[in-house]
Amino acid sequence: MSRKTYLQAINEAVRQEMQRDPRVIVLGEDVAGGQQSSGEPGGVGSVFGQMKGLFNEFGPDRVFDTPISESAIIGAAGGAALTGLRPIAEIMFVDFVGVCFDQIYNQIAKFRYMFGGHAKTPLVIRATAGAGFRAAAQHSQTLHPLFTAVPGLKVVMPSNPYDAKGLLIQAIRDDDPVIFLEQKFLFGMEGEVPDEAYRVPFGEANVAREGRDVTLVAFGAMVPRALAAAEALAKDGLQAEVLDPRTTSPLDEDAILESVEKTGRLVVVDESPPRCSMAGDIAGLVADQGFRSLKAPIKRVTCPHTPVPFAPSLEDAYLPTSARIEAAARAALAYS
Amino acid sequence: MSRKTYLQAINEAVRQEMQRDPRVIVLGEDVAGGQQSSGEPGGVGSVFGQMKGLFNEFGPDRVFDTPISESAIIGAAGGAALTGLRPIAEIMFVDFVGVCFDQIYNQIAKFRYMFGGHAKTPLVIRATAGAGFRAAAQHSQTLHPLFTAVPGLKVVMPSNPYDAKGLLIQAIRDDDPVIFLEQKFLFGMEGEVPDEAYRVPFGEANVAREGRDVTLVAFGAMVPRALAAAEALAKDGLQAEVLDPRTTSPLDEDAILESVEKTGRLVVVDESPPRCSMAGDIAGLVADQGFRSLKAPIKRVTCPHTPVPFAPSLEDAYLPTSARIEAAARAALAYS
Amino acid sequence: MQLSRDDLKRAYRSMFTIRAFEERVEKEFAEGNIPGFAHVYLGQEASGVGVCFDLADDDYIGSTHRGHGHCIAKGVDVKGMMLEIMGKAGGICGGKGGSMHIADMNKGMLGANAIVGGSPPIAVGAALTQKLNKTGKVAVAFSGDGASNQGTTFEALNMAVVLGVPAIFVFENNGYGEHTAASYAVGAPSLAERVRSFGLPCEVVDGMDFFAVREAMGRALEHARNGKGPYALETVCKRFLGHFVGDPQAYRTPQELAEARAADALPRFRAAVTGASLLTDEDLDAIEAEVLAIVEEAAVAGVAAPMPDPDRDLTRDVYLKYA
Amino acid sequence: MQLSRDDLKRAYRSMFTIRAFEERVEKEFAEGNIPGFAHVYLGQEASGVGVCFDLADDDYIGSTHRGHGHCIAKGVDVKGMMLEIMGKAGGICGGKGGSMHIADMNKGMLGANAIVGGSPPIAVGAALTQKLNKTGKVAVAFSGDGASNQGTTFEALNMAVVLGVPAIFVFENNGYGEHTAASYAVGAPSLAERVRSFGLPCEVVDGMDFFAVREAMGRALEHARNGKGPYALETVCKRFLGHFVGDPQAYRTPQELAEARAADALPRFRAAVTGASLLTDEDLDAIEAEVLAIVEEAAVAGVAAPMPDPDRDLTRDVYLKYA
Ligand SMILES: Cc1ncc(C[n+]2csc(CCOP(=O)(O)OP(=O)(O)O)c2C)c(N)n1
Ligand SMILES: Cc1ncc(C[n+]2csc(CCOP(=O)(O)OP(=O)(O)O)c2C)c(N)n1
Ligand SMILES: [Mg+2]
Ligand SMILES: [Mg+2]
Repeated sequence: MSRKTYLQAINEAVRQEMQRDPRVIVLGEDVAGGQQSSGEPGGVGSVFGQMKGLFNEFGPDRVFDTPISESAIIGAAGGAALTGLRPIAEIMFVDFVGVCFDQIYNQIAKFRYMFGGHAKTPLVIRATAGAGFRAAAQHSQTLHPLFTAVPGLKVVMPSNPYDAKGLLIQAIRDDDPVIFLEQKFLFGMEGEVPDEAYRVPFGEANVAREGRDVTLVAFGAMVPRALAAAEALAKDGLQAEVLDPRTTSPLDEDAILESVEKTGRLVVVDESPPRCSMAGDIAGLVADQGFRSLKAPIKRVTCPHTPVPFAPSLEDAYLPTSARIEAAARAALAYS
Repeated sequence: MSRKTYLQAINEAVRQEMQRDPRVIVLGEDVAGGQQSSGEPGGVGSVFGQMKGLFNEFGPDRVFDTPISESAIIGAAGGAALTGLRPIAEIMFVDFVGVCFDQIYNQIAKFRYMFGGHAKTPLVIRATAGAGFRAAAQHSQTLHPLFTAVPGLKVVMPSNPYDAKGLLIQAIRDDDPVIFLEQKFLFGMEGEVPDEAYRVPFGEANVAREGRDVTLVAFGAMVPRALAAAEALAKDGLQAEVLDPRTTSPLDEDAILESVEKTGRLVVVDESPPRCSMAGDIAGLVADQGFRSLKAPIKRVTCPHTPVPFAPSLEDAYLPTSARIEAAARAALAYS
Repeated sequence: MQLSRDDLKRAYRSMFTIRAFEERVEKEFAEGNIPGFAHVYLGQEASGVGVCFDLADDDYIGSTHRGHGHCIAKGVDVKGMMLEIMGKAGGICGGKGGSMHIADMNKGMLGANAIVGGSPPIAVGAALTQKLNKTGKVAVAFSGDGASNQGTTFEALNMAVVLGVPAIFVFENNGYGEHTAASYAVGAPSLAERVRSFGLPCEVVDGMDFFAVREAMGRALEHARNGKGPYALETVCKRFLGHFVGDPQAYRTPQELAEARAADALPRFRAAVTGASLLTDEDLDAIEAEVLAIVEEAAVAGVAAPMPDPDRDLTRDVYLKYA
Repeated sequence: MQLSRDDLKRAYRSMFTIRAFEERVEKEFAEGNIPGFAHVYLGQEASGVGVCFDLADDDYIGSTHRGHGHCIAKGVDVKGMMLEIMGKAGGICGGKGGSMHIADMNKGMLGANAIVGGSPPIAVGAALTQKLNKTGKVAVAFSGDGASNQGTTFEALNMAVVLGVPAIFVFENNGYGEHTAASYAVGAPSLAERVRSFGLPCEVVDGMDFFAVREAMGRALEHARNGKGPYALETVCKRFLGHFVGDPQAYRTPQELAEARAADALPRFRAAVTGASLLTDEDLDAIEAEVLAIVEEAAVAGVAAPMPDPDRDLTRDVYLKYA
């Protein structure tokens, strides 16, 4: 056990799985870096350094750079997965999935079903997600609702270093295609991460904080903000339970329903424009199956229905803040 | 006034707008058809005949075929829209948006916002949508949730010939990009359609049937099924109100909330896999803002979380049926 | 490589199986036994068979919406295909895929594909597996002339060159993408030249001539299997029918259609092998009779077979159930 | 077409404005006055200026993530740009777009683009407008060598040829896409030849030489404006800095970086025009002084300027409000 950053946890997960299973390969733009340049190749290891050192450790047959052609990247990963490899494909920023979305939602996600269960596609798509980097409208999106909407995809949003490693190892060993959304905003977050390999199963929510008064459900980079809101509420003796589903698909519906059964009040925090988001998705689940327990309106704390703005003043207002989460929880608590 | 099919209504809307405004152009694969073939060019007019006759009426500078390159189609339409034309681009089946999704969600949808309000993109993307045609996993999707999730897009799902014409004319005159989802399943549906041009505004729900006991919200091809369910319920004296929002974005939230205020019970019918769908979206809205009126769990009637299967037995079970809608309404009505 | 009599019989059997199968599909479609729509491969038999003739079960192909011929050429079971196209539980994909999604991992058939340009990137990946696992096998991507304009196809060409994988791109140029002529939609003076400019060889070959296609494919295989990277063929074909079964084709003259039929690869093959006294008409007729019986049996069985059971099959084979 | 003294001054002013602006961006970035990241155009000035020199405000360009130079060359206001890059309300896009989304419809600037390959299809559309409205104007798509591999770019090339629109594709080949060499990622032996194979002319030109770029662009304009369809240029450039400001660039040798600087287009231009006695060093120095003052003023104003007001600006300019 030792303290590692979220970034290091990701790197370690991939390294250990590559050591364990020769079928695991890594491909994407600059996952090695410096191919055919005048200087040292392999030193980049992805733009945030997630894959750093892997090219040198595993060589050009296991870790390779690709042209800027995301459809070919995902398609190649899909074809490799169908034929026996276990590729980890990187989309540098998840915002770029628009140029390869067909390969994701019509191809790899559907193979198993369309082919009558006779094919499997063990493939991880890693992509950085999230706002707060002043990276503007085309480099700041989360897009997890887009993937969650697609039958056949599993969607992972780790909120801390421990989960990042364990969920990524699970993703690599999983036989279905997995979208693994690295939360840019959390890359520097530190936490205890075991040195050995371990798995965090999909579809099992983490109770990040227990409480009996109100349930806060949050994903990825919103989890720390929900925890901060819970902390603030605790000062007034209000006990918020913070639930981190870890994966949006599969979703741990039972954990959410059980928590709401206890608290009777629900706030869903989602870093996403509101429409057809996870906020609505979970609200819809609870408004049906958890209706009897509900004591107050379900509150959704999301981004506004706009692209991500560039100016820091706007981007800070764009993202759900712990203050907004706290206010929503108080509104739910005040209702009677 | 005369009886026309849904298909004819679409054709008439485009024809009349092209007559009215020389900036309106039509582009896409086989919207004319037969370019440089040995026989007669222009006779296809889109694979379901939606654009039939327009090539002959308006000529090759207003209606033109493109290569199979959807990114270039949408990008070209976007660039033309930014510079003064009002293009109508066709994506033959909405399922194909995966190969051009970037141009839709990162480009045309975001121009206006990213550019500080100094650009407009008056552009209609017409695409056929929906299951029931035994067209399998890559030709049967609706995908309206995908578009609804994107800030900056307007999303239209006409449920009858009258609306098809009026909403399409509105779409063509609108200054924002509009996704116009032609419901394949309804092409043959007949109804009264005025001969002259008229607009059906966006974001105004149609009360397809009034009722006081339960609210059924449905879109596009699900509206007739919701009406059939309402009819069946009426036999038992149960008065279902059927609401057709017509556009999923903007959404007529007020109409939905008002109806639920009256009925206290809500069923949302959505031809879509359930996750991050309009079913959840509307449930989320009502579970928050309409909570006080709610007398029963909100029921969501959707497709299962699978790709669209090919076999008729499976596809029929895949789609929400009026029987399933009726059962959901009865469950909501029975709750106390 | 010289073809034995058995080889020639196998080639004819494969082409005629496609012919008989597709004509049966036309008929069953007209009779309402095939749901949805169907794109048949009639006229292009020599291309698919020529390409697949020297492939093994562990060589891979990725196909198109017009995939029946590729499947048969690659050895997929005809009955399983017919049942699949009819939406029956006993179909090769359990009735879930249908005409445009036939796949058979045991035969190296990675799927028909209803997205134009869908297969080339996938084939690059299958070829990557072969390269990394040093199998000496290849992956073939079939595309039409129309698909040659899709961005995904171009990307796949470049990616294959950059990664140096044993991918073979076969562009079946039948002159049309749906109802639009290739001469319109392919802006380049030459499809093959455009492919070549990506840095891989591309041969233009008469797609109505089995022998020509197979020989060109032999060079492609030699190249790819020996670590020299990707290769491409443009097989120039004739589409006998419309884009889909039932397309009235006003955009083509009767004369053009007649010319297409006149170029038929099957009589041409027959003339060649009988003329050279390699096989007799009787040999070939016997094959036809056998094949027709198999197709007949498949169709009859298909019509009678049960559809999948929604309760059991609808939500199976995707990892999750909701609703 | 011969360049007057005023033309030459304008050219130098434009190139030097880019130089001064980008160096200021580097400095302001280092001082924390520019949020996010910035891709500067240092080293490629002659390409952007040579391409845009003979364009009018109603000719269009579509740009890239490395767009500042294109904006300046197209006449976008430097102060509006600086404020935008700093995320200020007075920026040309109200602070909403930032470095990668600068656009100015009044200057025919259809936007920088943070998606590699995003602009070429859009430029085809702008060119389509010119063709249909018979304006005699053109639309230019800037792309990098990296972007030349993106499917959208290939599609745009073909579409432009098929539709016969006055689009001009400029591939600024600076040898790198981020940290990967073009020689690796462009599988083809020649980027230009690959473009040509689509059926349009493509010239390779020294992108460090303003005169060469402008002359080639003159031929492109002549071609496109006269209804002959699209045209392309590959301008061979040097990227002085890393991919983004702050990139340590271990993947390039100091020697390569020194060679890049040695090829600097600005001293080269100076030597050419002073050597030919067309302008004096004093003329050029005066321009530099003026430009530096403008950039200084822009930067100072930018630092002091207010950010947008969330209450007023966050949900404006998109058609709907939710949440
Ligand atoms: C991305 C996408 N765009 C459009 C279509 C509709 N479509 C199906 S087949 C076809 C024509 C394909 O032409 P070609 O590649 O020449 O193949 P052929 O039909 O001639 O065998 C088109 C446009 C599709 N299936 N996918
Ligand atoms: C679709 C997409 N993929 C990847 C990126 C990340 N990215 C930004 S710039 C760049 C390199 C572009 O190289 P090139 O086109 O040569 O332009 P240059 O940076 O050299 O000007 C990459 C990979 C992106 N922005 N969009
Ligand atoms: Mg074709
Ligand atoms: Mg470059």
